[in-house]
Amino acid sequence: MLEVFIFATLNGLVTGFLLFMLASGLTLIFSMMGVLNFAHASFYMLGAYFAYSLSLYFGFWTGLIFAPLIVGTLGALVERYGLRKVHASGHVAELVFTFGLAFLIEESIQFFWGRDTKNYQTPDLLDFPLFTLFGQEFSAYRGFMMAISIGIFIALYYVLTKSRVGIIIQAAITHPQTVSNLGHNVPLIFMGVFGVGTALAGLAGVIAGPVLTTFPGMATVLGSIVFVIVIIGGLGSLAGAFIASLLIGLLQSYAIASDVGMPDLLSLLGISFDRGHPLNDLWTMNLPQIAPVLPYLLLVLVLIFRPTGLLGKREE
Amino acid sequence: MMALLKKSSIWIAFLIALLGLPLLFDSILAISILNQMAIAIVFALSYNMLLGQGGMLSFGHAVYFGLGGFLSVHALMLIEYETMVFSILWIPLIGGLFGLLAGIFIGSFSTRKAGTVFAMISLGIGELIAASSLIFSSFFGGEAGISGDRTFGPTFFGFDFAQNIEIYYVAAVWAFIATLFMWLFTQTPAGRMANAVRDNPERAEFIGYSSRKVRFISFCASGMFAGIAGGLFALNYEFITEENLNAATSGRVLLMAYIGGLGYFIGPIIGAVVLTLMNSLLSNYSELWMLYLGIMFLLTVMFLPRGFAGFIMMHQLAWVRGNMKMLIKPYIITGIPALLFALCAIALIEMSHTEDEVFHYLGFALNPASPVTWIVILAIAGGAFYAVKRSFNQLNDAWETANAIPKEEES
Amino acid sequence: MKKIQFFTRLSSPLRKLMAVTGLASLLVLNSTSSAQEPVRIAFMDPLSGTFASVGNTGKTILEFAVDYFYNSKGGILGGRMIEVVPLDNKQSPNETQLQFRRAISEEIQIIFQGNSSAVANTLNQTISRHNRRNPGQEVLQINYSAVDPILTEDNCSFWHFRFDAHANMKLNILTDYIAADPNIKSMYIIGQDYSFGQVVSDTTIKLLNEKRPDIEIVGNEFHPIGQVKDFTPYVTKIVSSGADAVITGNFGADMVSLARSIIDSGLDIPIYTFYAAYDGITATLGESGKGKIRLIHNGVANPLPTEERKQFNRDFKIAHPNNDITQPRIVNALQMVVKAMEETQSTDPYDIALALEDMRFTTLGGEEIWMRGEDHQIFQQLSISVHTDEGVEFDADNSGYGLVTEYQVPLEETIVESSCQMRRPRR
Amino acid sequence: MALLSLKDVTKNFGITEIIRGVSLDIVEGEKHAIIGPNGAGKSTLFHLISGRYNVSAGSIHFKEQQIENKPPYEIARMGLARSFQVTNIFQRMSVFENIRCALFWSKGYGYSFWHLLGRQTELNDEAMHVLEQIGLADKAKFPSGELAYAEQRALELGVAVASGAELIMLDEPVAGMSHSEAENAVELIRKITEGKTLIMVEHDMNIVFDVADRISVLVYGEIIATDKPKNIRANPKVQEAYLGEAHNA
Repeated sequence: MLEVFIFATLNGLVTGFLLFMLASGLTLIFSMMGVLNFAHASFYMLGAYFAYSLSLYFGFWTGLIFAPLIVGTLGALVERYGLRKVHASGHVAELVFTFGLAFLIEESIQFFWGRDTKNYQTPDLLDFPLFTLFGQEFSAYRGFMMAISIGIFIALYYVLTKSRVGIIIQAAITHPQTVSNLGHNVPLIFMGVFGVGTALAGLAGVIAGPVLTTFPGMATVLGSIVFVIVIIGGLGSLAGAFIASLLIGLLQSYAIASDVGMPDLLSLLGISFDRGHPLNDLWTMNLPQIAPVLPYLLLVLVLIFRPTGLLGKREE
Repeated sequence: MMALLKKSSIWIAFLIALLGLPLLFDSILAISILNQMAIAIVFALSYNMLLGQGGMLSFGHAVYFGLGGFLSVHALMLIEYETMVFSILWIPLIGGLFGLLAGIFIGSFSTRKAGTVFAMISLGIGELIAASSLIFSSFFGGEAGISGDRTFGPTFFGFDFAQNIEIYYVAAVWAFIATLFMWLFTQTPAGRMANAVRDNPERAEFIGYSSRKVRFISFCASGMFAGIAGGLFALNYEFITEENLNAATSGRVLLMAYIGGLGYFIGPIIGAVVLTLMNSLLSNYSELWMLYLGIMFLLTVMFLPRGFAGFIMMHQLAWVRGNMKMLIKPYIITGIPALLFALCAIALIEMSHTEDEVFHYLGFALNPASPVTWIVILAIAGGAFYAVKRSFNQLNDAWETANAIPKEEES
Repeated sequence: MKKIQFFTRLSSPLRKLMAVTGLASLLVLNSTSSAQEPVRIAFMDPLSGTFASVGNTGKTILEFAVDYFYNSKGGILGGRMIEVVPLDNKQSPNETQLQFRRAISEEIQIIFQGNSSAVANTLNQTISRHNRRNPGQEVLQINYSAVDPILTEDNCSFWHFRFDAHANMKLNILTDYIAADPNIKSMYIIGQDYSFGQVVSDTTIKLLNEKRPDIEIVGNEFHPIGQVKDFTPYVTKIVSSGADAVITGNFGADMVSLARSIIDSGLDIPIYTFYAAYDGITATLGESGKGKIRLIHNGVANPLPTEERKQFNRDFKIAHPNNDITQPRIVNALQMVVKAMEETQSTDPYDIALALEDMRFTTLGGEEIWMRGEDHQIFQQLSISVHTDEGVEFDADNSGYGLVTEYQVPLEETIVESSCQMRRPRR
Repeated sequence: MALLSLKDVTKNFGITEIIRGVSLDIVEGEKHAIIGPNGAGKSTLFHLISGRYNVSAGSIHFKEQQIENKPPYEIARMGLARSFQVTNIFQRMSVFENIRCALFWSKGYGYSFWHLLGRQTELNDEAMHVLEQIGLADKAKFPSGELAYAEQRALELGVAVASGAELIMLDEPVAGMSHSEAENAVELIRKITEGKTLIMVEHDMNIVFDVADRISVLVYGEIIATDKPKNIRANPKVQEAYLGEAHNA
């Protein structure tokens, strides 16, 4: 059981850190601009595809550096020429815009790259097991993913707390009105944050592509989970997003690793049902089966009992 | 009497249109599309009750549609096995009832707040119910769904509802009734307070209304009408699957209502009609139709923020002033090159995608391999773009003149 | 009153518009008019959306085969061309219903469909209902790939023919193969949480219990379809269970992700699958999957048995360099349907159905296959092939890797009983 | 007997005490003004009475019923109406609808979804009557969000008084208006609050002394004096704390 636990923790952390790379950008965008960016995970997918194409010609490392830059530029352009125009029509319009954008990005990817899964491979340099524990390998690439994510976290933390720009952004997250009153160039900040946020998502895509499979559905798989994280973490709180990312990563990982379910609970209580019982599906449900919906359950519970999220500083 | 007739003339026209359309478009496909439209209209209107009138952005509205549909199919099965015997005409009522029950249950905790909190709860609930529908397969039938047969109930004046056209008339009548009631709802104190709470929930409390309760009432009513739409779906297709309550369906209804125009009662109707048509017809012509749909959608959000209905209503002023004819010519002058540009763009996209040697487009055979084709189409597109750009200012001027306040009205 | 076919003639105003804009000068006018009305068959599968790559490949194969065997040789039934009408059902039961109505609206009476048993079941029910209510306008379902046994068992229909071996037939052979391997002492079953995944799980457990009671089922896992980001947590459980082999019914991205996670974890055990090839999967698995991934399928893989079959593959590759013959059973189905039409000189589904019953047919690969009349299930040899790059004449995804057959079972041994009680229409 | 009675009302946000033990009785029919320097807590006091904020301690009675910490809608239903310092109307609805909505509860419609508004002649006439009173009858169909500022303020007043509440609380009703607009507004206030109890917060001393029967002076969360206008003017404490300052400014 111990090895299952250790690996479940490692896997949970890898997923959690990856989710944080997406959630950090989304929190920044969401808190500052009030835009629920539905297309955020699509930028993640774009990152994977650009990196794949770059890796075919220049190798993995070039993709690692340039794909996020391309994605970030695209993001900034989308903000400048799309979102800003829609901004005047209100939040629902912005949201519907990103909704359509997500749809369009997915279709465009199918148009340019085709619909089948892409053979985007981990670099040879990292193609070895980092360590072997109880007969199971932990690949160096996963270690690398974790290192990059933690690096990003530290860098983000440093920039946001120590630099001037960071302090303005911090202020803009919690008090967006005040900052614009102070005479800062808010549109430029928005464009920058949107660009950086999408670039982070792109970077997440670059490093996740080889292990999580590069295919046109990869955005959909992650899309709403990232939302859930931002909301659970609480508006305006990067720390909240960080905690929520790890929480959800670990929660799902442990749920899959566990083997408990209703049958265990029932037998513990000494109750039994035969297979013909109308609620048989309920009595045979187990935790791994419902692992993917746990984040949503958590979301609903958090919102009912603590509408500001775990570390949220403000509502709406 | 005349006043009443005048007031209800638009409703009579609506009913005549609903019942008359199958006489005009009588192919099997057309009936199928009309059926979809009737369902989509009710569903989109019910969504507008939430978002357009009540200010509640929901990402999980399909839940009520789907639950209504599932219960309706179960009701069909009960009729089939003669556990209960009643005419299938009442099936949408069952859908509505369960939509209402689901609305009461979920609304009891989700309507406390509007805005992001509400939106996110609706997203979470939607995902939870969609996922549980796959887990509880004895009720929801897993990914294949459940199916019934609508012909086993008592016949209605000799009709057994085997044919889709018969069901269309059932759906049309129900769609009419539901639309009428949804409109009437907007004319009641509860409906008006829903608008008030949308605009300013705080102030609503100071004139004696609990915002939460106002939202709750709209929410339940909206769930009920979504359930009726689900019941109509069940009658039409005689089956229902998990797809009908998942996020994609919720997203589609949001698009319909939004593209049509949230601020107007007729908006979602337009949205439902347009999207259903596009969904059914575009896919006939190109496998890239989803790409076009995405582009069109983004353009709509960017340039017609109040939807199609908003675009039409924009002309109200010019119409009232009798200046519409001033706009016709500029519209044509800008419209034709714009259309040409769009057609060229489509040609280029299709040509870069096709693997065929000859690409048939609008009755022409194009050669995608030849640079000449590309250059010519690009040139036409460029010319068209230039023409649009040049004529756009004239259009703008014409618009200004048409809407300008005449001298004597200025005070 | 003039009947308005508005919905199908939408393009004519546009056509006129193009004509007046002067484009006509440089373009050749299109002329596809033929003397006789074509025989129209629908190909209904996902052509857009997540699952589109499989559907589009199938469409390409069908269209190529139609051209290769018939249209280029003067058509069928004395000069009638075959026209393939693609209908995009997005692999959704809902959309299937809509597309079915489109098909009957265009008076199409033969529908090829393969992907997803849920869709096949919906279509089967819809067709039965439609045929019962509209005598004289019947529609025939040519199922080339949906393998839920129920389609030729409890839910069998006179109007449905299956040209692929169903899951239980395949599992019967696969478990024979596993049972013959003394190294396998324990087995891990993992699959998508839906009907096919459950069939694979239930049947595997049942058959292995009969054939090798000593093999321990150390895991029986279902995961939600298309929602798993990362399969590593599942693989952790496989590793810790100490399984000697894995069996899975996964397809698409779920298949690739699972296989790669297993291989990445350093686990060197065989993975038995149904759908782990083509459409990018073979290329993605590449070197790492070599010798580990095995597939059960009907017909043959490398080496292809006859020169005709090889030539067909080569010609296909020339016409469609980026596609592969992933499902030769589409070709078999087409050939058998056409044979039935020629035999009866009719395109009426009822006549075709009668002629198809108990038809024996020699495929391009030289094997004889049999459509059983009692349940409309095809029987042909089944193969187990391995993912490798050695001895691969026809690779997949242009990757150099492909399938090489390791084990074959002749038609007679694949026959299983059916519980089908078919309701036959009266004419 | 006091219509509204505050007893030792206290409100703190975190550790900051904004209202520090306010006691005040408002007699039925009086016109009462609350004045005080910026940040004295006038608006907070309004929010406490009308139910927007919960009190930290103390009690508020309206018509001899305890109302502190009740939700705003329950207080409003008892006959206490208020306006806001920042215009707070239903922006996307027409002027007429704004007034009509304000009338619903007092006319007994509640949450009804079975009354068709087109047929409620009495209600509609009443709404038109209010519109005439506030001088917006000719703009009845106008979207309220597009009214001029002074008109919006008038509508704000209209929404507050439409329900026929016995106690009306106006938070800086003439703030931001030009001199002539303010004069009109004062006339309007006089007209529509006739025979009712009024509490208002206002900065313009001329208006306060013109309208009010009694004045309370709130400084740093405490009422330092409540008296007739002329006594307040003469009160040295008030002069020191507030008026002098204001006059010098």
